[in-house]
Amino acid sequence: MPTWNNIRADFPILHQQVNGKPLVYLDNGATSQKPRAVIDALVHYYERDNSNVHRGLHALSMRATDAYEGARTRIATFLHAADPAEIIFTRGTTESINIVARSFATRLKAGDVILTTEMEHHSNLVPWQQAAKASGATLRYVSVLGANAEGGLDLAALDQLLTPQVKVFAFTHISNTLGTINPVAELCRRARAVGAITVIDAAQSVGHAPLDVQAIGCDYLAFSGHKMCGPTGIGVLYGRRALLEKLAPDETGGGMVVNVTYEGATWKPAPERFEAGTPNVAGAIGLGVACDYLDALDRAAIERHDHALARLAYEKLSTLPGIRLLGPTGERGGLVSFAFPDVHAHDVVTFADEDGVALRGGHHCNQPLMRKLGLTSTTRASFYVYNTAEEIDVLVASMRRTLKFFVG
Amino acid sequence: MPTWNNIRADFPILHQQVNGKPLVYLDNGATSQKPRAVIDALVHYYERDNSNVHRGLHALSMRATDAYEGARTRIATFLHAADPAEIIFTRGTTESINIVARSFATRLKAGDVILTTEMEHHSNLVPWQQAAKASGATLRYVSVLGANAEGGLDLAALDQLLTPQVKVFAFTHISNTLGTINPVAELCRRARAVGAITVIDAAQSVGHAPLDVQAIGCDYLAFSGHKMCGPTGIGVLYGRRALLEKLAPDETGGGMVVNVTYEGATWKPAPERFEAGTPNVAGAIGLGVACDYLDALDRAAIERHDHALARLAYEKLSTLPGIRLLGPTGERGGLVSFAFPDVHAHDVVTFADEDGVALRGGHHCNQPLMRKLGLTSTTRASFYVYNTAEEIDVLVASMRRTLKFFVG
Amino acid sequence: MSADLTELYQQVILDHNRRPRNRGKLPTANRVAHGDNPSCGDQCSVYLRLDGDRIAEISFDGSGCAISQASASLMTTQLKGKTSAQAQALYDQFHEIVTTGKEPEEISDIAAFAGVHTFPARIKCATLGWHAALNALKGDAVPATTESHTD
Amino acid sequence: MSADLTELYQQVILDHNRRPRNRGKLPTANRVAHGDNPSCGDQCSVYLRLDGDRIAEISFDGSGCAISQASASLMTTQLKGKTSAQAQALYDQFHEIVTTGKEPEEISDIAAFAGVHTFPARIKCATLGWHAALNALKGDAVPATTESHTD
Ligand SMILES: Cc1ncc(COP(=O)(O)O)c(C=O)c1O
Ligand SMILES: Cc1ncc(COP(=O)(O)O)c(C=O)c1O
Repeated sequence: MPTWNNIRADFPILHQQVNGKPLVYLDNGATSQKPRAVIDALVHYYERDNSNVHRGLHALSMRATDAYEGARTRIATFLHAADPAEIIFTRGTTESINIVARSFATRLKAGDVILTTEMEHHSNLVPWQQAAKASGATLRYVSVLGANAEGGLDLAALDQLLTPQVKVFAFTHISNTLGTINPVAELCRRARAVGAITVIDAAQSVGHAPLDVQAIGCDYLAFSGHKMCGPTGIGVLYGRRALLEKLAPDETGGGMVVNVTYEGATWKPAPERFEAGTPNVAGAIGLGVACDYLDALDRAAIERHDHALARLAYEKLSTLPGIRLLGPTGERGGLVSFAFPDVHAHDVVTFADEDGVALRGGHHCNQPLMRKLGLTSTTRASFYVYNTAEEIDVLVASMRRTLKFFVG
Repeated sequence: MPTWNNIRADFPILHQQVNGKPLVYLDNGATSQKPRAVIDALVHYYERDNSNVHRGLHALSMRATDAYEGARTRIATFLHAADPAEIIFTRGTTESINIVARSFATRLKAGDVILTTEMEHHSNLVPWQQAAKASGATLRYVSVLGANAEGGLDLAALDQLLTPQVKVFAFTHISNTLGTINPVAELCRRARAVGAITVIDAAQSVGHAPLDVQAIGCDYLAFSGHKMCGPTGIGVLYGRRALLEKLAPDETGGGMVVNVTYEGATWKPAPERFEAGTPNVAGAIGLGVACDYLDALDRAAIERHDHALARLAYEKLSTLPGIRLLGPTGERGGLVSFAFPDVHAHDVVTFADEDGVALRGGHHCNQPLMRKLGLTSTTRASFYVYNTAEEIDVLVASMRRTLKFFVG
Repeated sequence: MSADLTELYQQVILDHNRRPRNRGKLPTANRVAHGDNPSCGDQCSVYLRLDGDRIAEISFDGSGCAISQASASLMTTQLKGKTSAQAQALYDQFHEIVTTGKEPEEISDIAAFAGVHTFPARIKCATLGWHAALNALKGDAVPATTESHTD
Repeated sequence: MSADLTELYQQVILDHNRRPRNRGKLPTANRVAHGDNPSCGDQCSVYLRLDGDRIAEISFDGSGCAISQASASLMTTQLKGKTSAQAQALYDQFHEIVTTGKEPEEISDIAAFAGVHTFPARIKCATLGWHAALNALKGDAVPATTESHTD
């Protein structure tokens, strides 16, 4: 397992006690913590350069614009995008997906098919249900295989589902509930063969492993800064330039127009066309610095680290009586999701909190999948760069104590 | 003019030189600077409490949720809203208005009228043009009177315009280009008389004067945090509860649903229904602290301060040869917008920047009004709590130098 | 185990959680209401046979944490035989207990829930079944939720 | 006044700004193109009478800062009589000057724009008229803008 010298020193929040115990933060799937460098970048921006972007000619405005556009370029490099203009700043994954889904809502018609999967987060599911409802298109799902969803997506059924009627195929890169890593490049290739546009929910993957949108071959990709060491309130919609050029704007207002009269308006090209109003300037700059931070750690090493912790946690947890572990039995993303027959996830999380361990319990914004698996909730431990093998021992001990209390 | 002891010490950014001169920041209409307390709140959040909100039971998550919801309550108090559930967090004014305009786009029909004014910022204009286009409704404008728009809105014509066909009346509280303060309570009263919903663009007023949404009697009110000492990427849509309860959600995804199946979803009540996905938690908390900061200064005193500076600037600038000053000749919001016949605003701004003075030059996202006034751009100086009478002297001296260079 | 946690998971609660009373559908029910806590996924249905204004029989069904399940179970034992007004009064008492931790003057099993008040995020778990029951009494078809913003 | 600002607002530029050459519509034009800088509001229309591949006459109209107006004015004096290929070559030279500040080997009035390179936000002002002219030469109906993201 790769480790980095003294990495925990980079994250001020980790050095605190919760309920008298050292904080063991294992809720990274919900949001990650922020390194000093990112916090400092925000402070520096507000203390030195803060100004509105794009429309200013004075010194601060030029500095702010350069920093904001620099962040865009940095993120394009981070994703191996062909062009910074393919990076649209949004509030996060959810908004990014809504922008794309809304654009399809006005373009699809009855007979068209939206394809997604049974393992999507509500944020990559409900917007498509709404687009289907608004347009009359049909929403179809790729099944998830196995009683514990250990089989992943039913790729064998994909050829049948991927008919020429499929106009858009939206799927997650890494499941936030199961840890499943989907073969995104293959899914894109097969979708492209029938002319379907691909939309990847990369909320759990960007920042956890190297990622190359051109190698993957996706059309759109959405993610959130807050899950990858960046600030809250900033995220990205990546879109292939050729598509963005044809796409109508979503929100309208200042900064995205060329010419406005009392009768109508014309639009700037991407990315400005999709960024109406004052953007989250500090957030974008912070996200750029988060990219620097993660690249300095080396994303391939982060991937090995997270996967190794997940494997270790999976092994150690599987020794607990009655535990039901979800998702792949082999290679998995940096999280483990599990349930006990006699103890509800919220009681587990409350007990863990007493031990300083931050876990998430619930449906993980994935209610239909839970229902399919015959569950109402699971407990999830999700890992990131600052987590250690010792913390997994604390987690497992806490689970034992909880089981002892409730089950005896 | 009210002043506060040592207020400039609260704003770290002010203590720098630009082009070898002390920074004179007069671009507050575009964005305000941030007091130490707001910056510290962000740092504190990321160093101690950062977590995802609403779905967590561990200590950090509870702290983050409490702080986030506490900010909502704080802002409700700041606006004198009846209920914290009337406060929806958005990215800013532009997004807030888009949410409302989009909801009308699906509800209006041919024959309905959207009323707005000739002095709106593109962000309160283009979304309504789009809503009109999508629904077949007609967009009408209340005229602005006077060759220099000194006459404000043509209130005499309002009775004729406010027919029962008017379903929504959207107007700005304070014009970002003219400094005009519109009689918002009166406009709301007259709109209500014909059953029209009112939408106030309060980007330039919240944070500059006391404001009471119940006394004003508006239905919706939109503003941005970054213009009132708050962080970037956070803003508010205030909506009357009775309206929000009937309003369909805008974006969909995690956090705003009650029950999701593979077939469809049901929604939470407001405000959650309108906050899909992880919100800008740190931003909201920072905005709450900005409210504290402004209330500690006393918003009535801020109003007096800003207005006094604007009056002073108006008087001193009016002595410059050939200057054309826009907007009211009497009481005005804290900004002055002007043009010279022979020097373009961008040249003015470039020269001012050399003197350390940050101004905005251009159409101020108000192209149609500029055109109506026979202008393509103006130079704008806009004031806030940390500006001083001495800075206005620096401004005027800089203008004199510029005129001398270009006009002789 | 900390005092707070011991207070939260009292013996009465653990007992009701392990061996819930009046669990399952009520075939003779003439009123039913459903409650949801969307964020946790807790669910609770309450079935009533109302005899005039009196709860002749009551049962619940659902899933959720120990607090929500035990609370629903205990509630059924408390509400059986009560009128709407008495049920509302009992709920008011229960709500007072879980939000303030103040135990009632008369000895009652519902006092076991006093420990909830130090865990504000769990109040909505404790009140879910009660909300559903009150809704059923009102004949309210809308699913109850203890997550409305102002709760 | 700082050296940078003196460099930016050279005498040639001030002169073209005050007394623009070839300003106004060209009645005999057979090509026209319009350029916009949406953020500043700068506008420039360029009118050409093309004679075969050669610019027989040229004029501009518009509004904007001293840099954009002077640049458009100077451009008209430079492009008159040139072929498309020569116009493109001149623009390439001009672009080099405003982005790098490197003055060309031959003496030319366009060297006056070298000072622009220290004011990157003004490069789009300096090139607006040129973009419109090249678009007019191409017969491109789409309004030119020097604000496309990658410019
Ligand atoms: C009057 C007015 N309305 C709307 C806006 C748009 O605000 P934002 O860019 O923060 O969305 C502004 C500021 O630019 C404004 O001054
Ligand atoms: C797989 C997945 N998709 C989408 C989201 C939504 O991201 P956000 O809430 O930042 O918009 C999340 C995180 O909650 C996620 O894990």
